[in-house]
Amino acid sequence: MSDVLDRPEAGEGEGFKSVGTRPIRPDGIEKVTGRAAFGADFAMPGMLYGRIKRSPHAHARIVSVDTKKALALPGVKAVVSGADFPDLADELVEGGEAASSMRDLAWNVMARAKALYEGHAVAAVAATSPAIAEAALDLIEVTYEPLAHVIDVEDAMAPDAPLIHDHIFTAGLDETPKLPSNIARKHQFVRGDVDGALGAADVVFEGRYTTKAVHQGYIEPHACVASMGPDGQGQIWSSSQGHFMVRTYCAKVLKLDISDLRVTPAEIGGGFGGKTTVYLEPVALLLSRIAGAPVKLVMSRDEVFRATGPTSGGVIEVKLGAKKDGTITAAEVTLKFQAGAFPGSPVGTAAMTALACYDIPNFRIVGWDVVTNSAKTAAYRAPGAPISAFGVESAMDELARKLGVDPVDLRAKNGARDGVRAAYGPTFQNIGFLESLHALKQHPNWHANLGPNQGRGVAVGFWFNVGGESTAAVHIGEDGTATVATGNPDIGGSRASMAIMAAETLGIPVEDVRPIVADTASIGYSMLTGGSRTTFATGMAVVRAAEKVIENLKARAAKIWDTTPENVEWSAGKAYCLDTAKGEQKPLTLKGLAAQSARTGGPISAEVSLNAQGAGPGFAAHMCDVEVDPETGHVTVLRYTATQDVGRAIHPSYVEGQMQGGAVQGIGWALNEEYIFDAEGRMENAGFLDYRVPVASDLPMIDTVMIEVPNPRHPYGAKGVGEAPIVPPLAAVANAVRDAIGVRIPDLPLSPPKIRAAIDSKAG
Amino acid sequence: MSKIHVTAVVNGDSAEFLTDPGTTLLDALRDELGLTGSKEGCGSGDCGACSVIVDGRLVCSCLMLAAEAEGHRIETIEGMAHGGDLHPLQQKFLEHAALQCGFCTPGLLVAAKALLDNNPDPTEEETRYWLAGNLCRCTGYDKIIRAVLDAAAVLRQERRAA
Amino acid sequence: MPHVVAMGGDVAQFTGGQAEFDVGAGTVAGFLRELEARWPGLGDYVGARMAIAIDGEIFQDADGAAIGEASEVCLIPKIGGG
Amino acid sequence: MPQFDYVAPTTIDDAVKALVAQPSAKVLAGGTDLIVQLRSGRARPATIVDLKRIPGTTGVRREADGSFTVGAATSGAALGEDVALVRAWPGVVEAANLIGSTQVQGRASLGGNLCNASPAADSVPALYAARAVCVIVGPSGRREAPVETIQAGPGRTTLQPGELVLEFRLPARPKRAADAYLRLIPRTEMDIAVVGAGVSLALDDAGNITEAHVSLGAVAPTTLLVPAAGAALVGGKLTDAALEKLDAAARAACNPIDDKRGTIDYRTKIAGVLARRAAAIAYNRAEAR
Repeated sequence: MSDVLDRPEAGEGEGFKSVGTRPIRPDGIEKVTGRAAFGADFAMPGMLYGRIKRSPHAHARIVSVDTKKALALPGVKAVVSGADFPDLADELVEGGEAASSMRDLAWNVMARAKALYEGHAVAAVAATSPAIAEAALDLIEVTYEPLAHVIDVEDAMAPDAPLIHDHIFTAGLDETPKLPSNIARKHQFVRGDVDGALGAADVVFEGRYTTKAVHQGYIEPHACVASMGPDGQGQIWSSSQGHFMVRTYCAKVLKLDISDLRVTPAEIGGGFGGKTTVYLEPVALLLSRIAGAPVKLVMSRDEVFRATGPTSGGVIEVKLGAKKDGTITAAEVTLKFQAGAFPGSPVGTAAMTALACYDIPNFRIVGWDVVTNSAKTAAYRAPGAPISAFGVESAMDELARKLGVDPVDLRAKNGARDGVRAAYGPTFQNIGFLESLHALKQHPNWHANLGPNQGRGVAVGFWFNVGGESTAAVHIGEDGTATVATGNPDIGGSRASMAIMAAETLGIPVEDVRPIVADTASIGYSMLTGGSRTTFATGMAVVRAAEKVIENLKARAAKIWDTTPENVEWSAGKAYCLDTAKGEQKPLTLKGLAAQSARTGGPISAEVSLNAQGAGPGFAAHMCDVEVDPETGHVTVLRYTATQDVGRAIHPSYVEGQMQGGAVQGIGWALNEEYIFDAEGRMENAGFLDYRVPVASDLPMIDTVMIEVPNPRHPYGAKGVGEAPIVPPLAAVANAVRDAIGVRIPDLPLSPPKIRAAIDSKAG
Repeated sequence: MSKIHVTAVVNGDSAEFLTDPGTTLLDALRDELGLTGSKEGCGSGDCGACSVIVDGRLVCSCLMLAAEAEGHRIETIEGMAHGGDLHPLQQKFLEHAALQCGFCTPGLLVAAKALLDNNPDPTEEETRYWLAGNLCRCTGYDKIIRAVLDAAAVLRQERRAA
Repeated sequence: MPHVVAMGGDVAQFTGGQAEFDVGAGTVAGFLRELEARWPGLGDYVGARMAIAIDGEIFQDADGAAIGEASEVCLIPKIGGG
Repeated sequence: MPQFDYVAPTTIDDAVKALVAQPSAKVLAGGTDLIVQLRSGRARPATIVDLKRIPGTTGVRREADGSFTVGAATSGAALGEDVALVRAWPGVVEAANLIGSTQVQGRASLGGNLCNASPAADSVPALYAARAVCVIVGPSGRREAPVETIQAGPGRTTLQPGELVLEFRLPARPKRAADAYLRLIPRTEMDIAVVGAGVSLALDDAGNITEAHVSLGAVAPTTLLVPAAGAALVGGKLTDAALEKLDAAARAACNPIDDKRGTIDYRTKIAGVLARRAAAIAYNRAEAR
């Protein structure tokens, strides 16, 4: 079942006609008939097929790469390795989900000097057929000098750990250390006197929790086609979360001019943050430039697991101090995150979100960003937040038990509300955290009875949501229908929300609006689809562009009525003449004005570029019921309830979809998903057989409750909704298992062997 | 390794193509016949994005050699709608917003059609187990299951009417 | 005077440990210039790497944003997302 | 994928000739294991011999004596549709129907599952418990062999060069007899068995167990037939005491490994649990007859 609280039905309340309705998505038919073209579906005449050779070692010096034999193979048109890529300075560039070092990015795209993880690209070929490219890979002779490797985050922090980079000197300390280490950065958020408050607390609970690296698990492997002519003009067709990001990063990695690159977005088969950077595109472009023909590169699932994503495995240490009455007076949180081969784990956002749901006067949050011999971590839905929330929300559950209070009441008593200064700095306004929490208790599932071996767990989560740069264009056709162009790939139905917001603003039926995703040469710059920003920020650009069109339409009507635009009112898709001197004038419809556009000044269109501020934060509260088979340790999820402050739901079905999808990714993270490495640091489960994402039969329906606390900074009150729902599930599931078996398992995933062992240890 | 000549019936039409022995049915459909609606998500039969129906049986086209298709009847996502008329499953997937990115959707639709062809009135549990071989990472399956059960009801009504 | 609180520990590297201070600027652009003048490198660093919360609301890359006489300015690491 | 020749003979003789002609040749039944191995390069045969065009390799025959002959390349889905087979050998069918997804069911076969020689193969423990016999053809003609003589170790069989498994024979069932198969996986579908257990029972009219066969998967280099576990059940009803003896005998037979799918300790414990549960299901099925 699915509920919406506090939302007037469409047409009521705010009087919306389109916002809050559930039209069929404009790109729907393409996608249910198999016509939609994803990354690997694109082909060009004369196209070559590329393959990438990857390091079998977790850490090795690359002594030599000999490509002669491969080049000699008939049908091979180009071979590249690290030496063929320009060396870059350590320059930070915006573009992806966060600023990245271009030197690190380029090194990740193609290894030089050292291979830093198993699966690290060391060379690539382009040939006239996939089979020849495959054969050529075996002919590339790479000589390695294997080095000691380290993957576990605490092992990597040890003074005697194998050093992965000799240029990393821990940042964020009061003074920069003299010696390099694998610890790239310390993040710290402090307020009040945490040690004093812990000392004075009536009750203190302390816990240590761990999570394993997990992959975003999008079903579409990375794929692209790149073509570069002798004139240095390049084109790329690829599936990513941001084609402008692809353009920026390719230009940097290959030292090209932005204007020489044109990137056309394919449909994207899932990303969840994992497609906010480049892996294949610069390689394909370089191969194409050398071969003089378009080159297609498509990853296998094995390559996706070994060489892309994942998010960090982490250690979360939590200490909570409270008064007998349940007031939490102090919190200390220490986070240690695997960054993978280069600095930049999401430990910073994990630290900032760790206590964001609560109002705690004294705290110290410390985060450590640690490089390891594993694939460079990429953003994964609310990067870092699920990991710190797993620790904090597990500890909150234990604290509630220690205090003997209801876990929802404990969270509500200490919960964030308007006017509370968040642990990461700003002061909350217009947030719906407490409403989301209370909605759990109002849900029928709260009253469902639990049988033997069954348990219930509750947890909450926070995500900032961001705004940022977006562009949108609205073009009115001669027949009065509208085209809306944006620069954001549609990863989960955003075309539908763009069409709804344009239709609502123009006052026309949503069916009269055709939204498209334009290439980098056809629309202004737009930050990528991520950070739960598209409906908020790009939606704002769409509304502003539609408003500009309306101003234009009013001017056209004024011309026709021979009056001033101030005397024209736009309402429900029609222009009304307010100039009484002109007598009774029939309103002019958009259709009518469009038909006369040539005579009133030419085509009617507007493009707006902006940098959206005022994104409203998202809060989610989840409740999970499980049954544990005490003999096998197998967990069955019986019921799952997700509530969330969603701002205003523009297309409620896709908001529910975000809540349900995020919850299920979190359930997989909690129960079965993990990167497993052998003693040599090679991934043992690089496929969907043994990297176990949830399947349909693992799950019940995911019940959702949308709490609508509109964001006053968005024309229709939208807040980001995509990320908050993956934050609570790890702890919600773990707390439910704890409730069912009577013993806490602090280490994810909660696989059957671990649970059986815990049950046995309890039995003694 | 000479090429093999294959004749099969694809979406009701006779189709002929030449294939290497090592080419999968999925690659032949996508590269030889231009039917790119079937997707490769894993290449090992673990994700179901390449699902097609062969002689009435649901299979992963990435786990079948193209040469094995000789003389068989193959149904892909491209054959599911009749001209402009969507199959009730396609219609219900749209109405229920049962897709987000849409990459797993063709395989899920083909698998769901195979279910309803065999079992016009499946329970939620039967539907979930039948579709367990079709991974979706976006939706959490909720809306997919609802769409399939709803489409089943529509098809039962159509049958009664006919 | 607007009061500044720096979160995350980065600013301390430039200010020699100082995490709270007052400024005179009335816009983000002027604020960044003032930081650069007082602690060379900090203005550029904040401009490139940090978000600025003015009276509770986060601004990223918003040089034009106004800072009131009594505003609280909070410096926080830039936020991305998945 | 590596290069190879593909042949689809229509007679047993041609199939055997093709296998003899090319020692590295591999037999293709449902292909759900073989094609994955070809793609990953783990298998690099010069020739693939597709069995499915040979009469008798697919389909289920009920013989006059009540026994069944099952073509080695018959898909799991086809087995599930054979009402008589499902009634006589519910455990064998449910085991075959646990191999992979619905899609895999459309192709995966008993012959492929046995000859792939994975210790975790789902259908093999059920075939062991059922005392199934393979019909093998090869250069030296046709022979029959108990199914438990085929697996030699992970990925290895005792089949001689040029030999292939053509079909399986499942014996006729006494009036009150039934079998069952259970496996443990972390999810509810799509995983390789961490442990599997097959049990086949026959009862007298009083409900005493007169015959019992127990087999285990994924707890040793090959599937195990565990006579001691069967013996633990014979002679009386399915009492708690008998189940305890069964549990202990099953655990005693285990020689598993620690790997990404399970630990030695866990696999051993679960072998006992699943043996008990499968025995209970088989007993209830038999009693209901």
